[in-house]
Amino acid sequence: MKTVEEIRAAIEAAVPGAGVTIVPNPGPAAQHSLLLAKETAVAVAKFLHNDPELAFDFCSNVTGVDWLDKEIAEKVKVTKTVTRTVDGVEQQAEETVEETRKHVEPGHLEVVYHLYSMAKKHGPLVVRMRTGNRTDQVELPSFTPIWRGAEFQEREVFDLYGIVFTGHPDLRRILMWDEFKDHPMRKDYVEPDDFEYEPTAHDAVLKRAQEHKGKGIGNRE
Amino acid sequence: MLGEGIIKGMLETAKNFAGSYVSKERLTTVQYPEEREALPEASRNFPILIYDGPEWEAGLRCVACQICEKECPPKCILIEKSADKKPDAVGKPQFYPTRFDIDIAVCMSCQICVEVCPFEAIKMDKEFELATDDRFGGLLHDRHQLAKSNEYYHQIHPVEAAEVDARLAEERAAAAAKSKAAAEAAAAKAAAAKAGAEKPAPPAGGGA
Amino acid sequence: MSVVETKTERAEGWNRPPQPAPEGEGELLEIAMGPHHPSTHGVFRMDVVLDGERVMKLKPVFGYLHRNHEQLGETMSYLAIMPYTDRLDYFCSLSNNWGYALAVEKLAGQEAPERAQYLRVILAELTRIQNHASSIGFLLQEMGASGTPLMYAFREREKILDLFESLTGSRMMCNYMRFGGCRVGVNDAWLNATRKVVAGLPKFVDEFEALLTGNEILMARTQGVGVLKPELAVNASITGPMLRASGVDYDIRKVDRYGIYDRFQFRVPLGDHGDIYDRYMVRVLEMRESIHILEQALKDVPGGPVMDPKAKIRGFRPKPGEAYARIEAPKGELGFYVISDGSPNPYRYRVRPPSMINLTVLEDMCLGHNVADVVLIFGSVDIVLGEVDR
Amino acid sequence: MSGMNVPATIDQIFILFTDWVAHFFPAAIRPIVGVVLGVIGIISVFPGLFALTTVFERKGLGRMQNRYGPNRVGPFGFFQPVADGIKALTKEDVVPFRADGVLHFLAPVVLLAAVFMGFAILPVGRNMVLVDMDAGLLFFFAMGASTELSVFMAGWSSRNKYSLLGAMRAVAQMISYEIPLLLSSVVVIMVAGTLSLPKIVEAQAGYTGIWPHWYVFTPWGLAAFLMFGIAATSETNRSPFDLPEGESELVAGYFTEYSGFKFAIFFIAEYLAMFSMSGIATTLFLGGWSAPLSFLNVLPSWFWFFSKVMCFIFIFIWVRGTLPRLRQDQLMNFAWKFVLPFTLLDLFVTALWRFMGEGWARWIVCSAILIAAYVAMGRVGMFRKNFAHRRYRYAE
Repeated sequence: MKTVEEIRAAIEAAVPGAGVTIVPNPGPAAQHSLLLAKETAVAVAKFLHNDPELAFDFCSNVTGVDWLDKEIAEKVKVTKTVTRTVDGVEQQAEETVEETRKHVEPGHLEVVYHLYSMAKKHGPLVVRMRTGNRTDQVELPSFTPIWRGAEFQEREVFDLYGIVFTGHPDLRRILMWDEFKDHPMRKDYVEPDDFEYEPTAHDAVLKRAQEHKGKGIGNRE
Repeated sequence: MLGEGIIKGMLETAKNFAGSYVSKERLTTVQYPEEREALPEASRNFPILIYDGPEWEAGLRCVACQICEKECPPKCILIEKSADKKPDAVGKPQFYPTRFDIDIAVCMSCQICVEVCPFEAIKMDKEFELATDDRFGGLLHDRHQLAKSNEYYHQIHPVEAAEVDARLAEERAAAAAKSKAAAEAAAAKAAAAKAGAEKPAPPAGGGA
Repeated sequence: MSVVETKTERAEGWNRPPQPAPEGEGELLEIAMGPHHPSTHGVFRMDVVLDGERVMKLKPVFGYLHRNHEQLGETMSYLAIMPYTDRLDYFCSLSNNWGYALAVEKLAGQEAPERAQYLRVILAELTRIQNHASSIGFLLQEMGASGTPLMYAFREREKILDLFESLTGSRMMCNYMRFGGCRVGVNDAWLNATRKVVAGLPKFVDEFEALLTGNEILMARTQGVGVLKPELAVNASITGPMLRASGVDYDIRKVDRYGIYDRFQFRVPLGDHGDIYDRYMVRVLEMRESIHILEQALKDVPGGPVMDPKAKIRGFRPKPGEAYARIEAPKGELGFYVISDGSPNPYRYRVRPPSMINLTVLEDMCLGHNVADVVLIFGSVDIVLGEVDR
Repeated sequence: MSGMNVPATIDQIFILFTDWVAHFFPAAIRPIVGVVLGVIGIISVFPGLFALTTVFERKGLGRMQNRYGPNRVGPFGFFQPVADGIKALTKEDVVPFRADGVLHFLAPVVLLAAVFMGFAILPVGRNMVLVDMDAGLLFFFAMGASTELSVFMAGWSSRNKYSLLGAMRAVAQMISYEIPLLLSSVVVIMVAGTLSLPKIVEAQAGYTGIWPHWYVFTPWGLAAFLMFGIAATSETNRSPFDLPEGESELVAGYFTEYSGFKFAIFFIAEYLAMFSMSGIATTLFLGGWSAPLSFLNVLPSWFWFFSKVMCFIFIFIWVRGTLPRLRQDQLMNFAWKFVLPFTLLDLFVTALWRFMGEGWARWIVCSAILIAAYVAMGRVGMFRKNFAHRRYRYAE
């Protein structure tokens, strides 16, 4: 199989302006992936599917991943002019201080496709797409029209992560019931308070048990 | 010919019908409460706590390190560590669990607690007839119910228990030698004698 | 071998296969088959629209057993997930163990020692045999055979489960494999017992085949029913015996050569029609091939440890990264995708469930057939709801 | 009476008993007393047999499946039906909210009545027939056909989709298989020349050496017997023709919505129908109450009748333990394209048999025609067209 770089070059040649970037995988598995832009993703996917040399005709796995807003704290050295009063006289001096600056990297939802080729028996090619943010820009193009195998899995990602796949023919909840509101696999999902007595409660469960203690249930002081 | 396969199949069932009267192979049912098959040694059900010596409370190997509590996937273990220390089987002062509960309604018999225990204190029992009509109390085993003697452990897992005993003896001997050496060294220095290590550090992991 | 011609273009908005038109007048009958129906393998529902007894529409509904397995995995350590994988496809806990162990080994860059590799192959193939035998039994049960084939399958399965119990301590929830090896080693007594069981298996498959393969009723019921075209099978990510029954040569044991499968001689049986009978026969023939693999593997199990001495059980923290590993589980491609952020818990833990994905084409296969066929087609997919719903 | 020898007395013991009881009553009501006693006999013997059969069936199936079957209630589990009966009686009788209550109640009653009527003409031993009708066989089939009514009543009144589907299947199946059932018994009527069942038995009474003159030992008789067996299995909804109640598809078919004792009645009726069908088959083809070998005639006639019936039951169980069930359209195809033409041909062969007179020639000719027809129809018509043995390829 071609390397990820070669595949990227092939994509760029076939789909002008595809905007594909490589996401490296630092781990020992070294399965690097391609990050598709959502505008050109369908065209790229079609190319990957149809290209006789690549022939990724089998979409093995569709995964949703939730990346929360990340607060990144950096230590920056700042040089400042400081005014001080020394012995009653104001002096100005330059001083280098270390400051921690925080900025929030916006979170996003991500969907990862693992593509293989049954005809050529190679793979996997890891392809990902990212939403704009975690709240309102959660639409991504669906690959179900290209790989039918993504049908149930994209429904599952929609169900559990809330990524809306445009172009999916039958986008409904699949594992949770239709009336369910939230998306339970998101990292900031809050479980409904369905406390059940458990004699060996720990940590989070214990906390919940203590909250319920006033209601006459719960254990361990 | 039409019906050939059907006749072949009928002969097969007839063979099994007749065979069930002569061969054990074709009548595999074990009539459970009266007949029981011996469980293999590796068989596991729910955890028990091993104690050395005759007194269960004094001999518990558990030092309330709470590793198993943390590692337990369904979080069915509840340990409360003692404030004071008590001498263990070897005579070294150790913490001990004032409370050690396992909710066997939640326990899924995965044996991870046994694997992570550095003190060979928790092992798996073979007892499976634990049904009770009390959902909470009956299925919540406290440390007294969980405590089983080393002899019992030898009964249910003879090979494994022998290995464990050998390993423990070795460690204890090493620890004793070490503390003795330390004590001698300390005595030689004429300084205040203190025991060496707080506790022995055996390698992690179950028997291989 | 046969390279399947892949469909390159599909009409826009293709969604469902063409819906058959009702014959004559009258109302269509809507039936909810399930969640408590005798042959839905657990709690599964098929919303069927019938014209007489002909299926016009079918919607699979599942999730009744959903317990958010994947999120559960994200809240606990890598090791603690292992016993939960047993509970995905509870018929094949050892294959699940292997899949997960493989993924984490890939993530952490570990290797299992030689002896452990052999053990894994032996256990996985035993699992495959018992799974295929019982899945055929269930299929026949749905065909109305009073459970006789199922009981024969269970008789053999019992022997295999006894082996599992004496090795791993549990019959079904084995929790046996670890990252970098296996939990406990085997002794010669176990290997000899396994050899004995394996030596008896061909006889069992012969008996099974004498009972079923030539049976005219079985042939009439299954041939030409629930046909799955290879193009659709590939496009819909169908894997496992179902895919091979459609004539696509794709066995991950051959393609990925994971573990030590490249050391063994075995063949991949392929069907030409893609109907229920082919699925049945492919399973039977795979059992024979598995027996063949077992015979080879049991011949020379090397000595040595079963656990990589460098592997850590407690406090296991792989470096940040991600890994996807897949194995040929008895039901199809079982994949595990793990993302690590360097903490003791995986950041993302995903199971690719073959049972669920193989259901994608359930409606396509059922349309135009009878109610009685729906039950059979569903049975021939071979699913376990524990894995579908997770 | 004193002139009778011991075997003959045992043979006629029930008749003698009835006569003895009846002679206490005035002559005018003696026939009525006799009939009442006969009815009591039937009502007590066959349900008793049913209870026994359920145990045997479960044990037999168990043995075929390498297990014991019920063995916990009473000695060897033989009190199992008692336990089952108590369970059925004490269970709540659920009637669906929107069901047609009257029909829902009547269906099992009608079914049981119709099934019991069939026993009236069954000769269970020498002189042991409740009503010796001239058109006994016709009466039997009429009663058998009326069970379809109650099956449909049950399915329709339950207001359950599964019940309805089951009822539709049942009616279609029973009507289709009634024709081959009748035609295969017509063969016997052609040879015996009577519709009265005791007379049919007597027509098969003789022996050649020790071998009996049963109709099943002739080519046409064997063919008709097999066809009758298939049709009877189908009529009684037994596996592999148990589609109306196919539990893997339709939950329980037309009696899905029945519980408690009504369900038990359906269950009883199914087994009673099985007994009466076996009884008729015994009468038509296996010489009714006569012994299989001439010197075995010392044993009473009713013993032989019930032994033969139990043999049938065993075959029913055996088949049930082995075969999966057919599909609705295949069942119909089988009825109309295989069983029916074959029974028609058998009619012709029987006629030929009568024409050709005594001798070996007719054995050879008739057998040849039937075997050729079976092979041709089976191989060409059924086998090649619908299914075939397959070969499989491997990828290395």
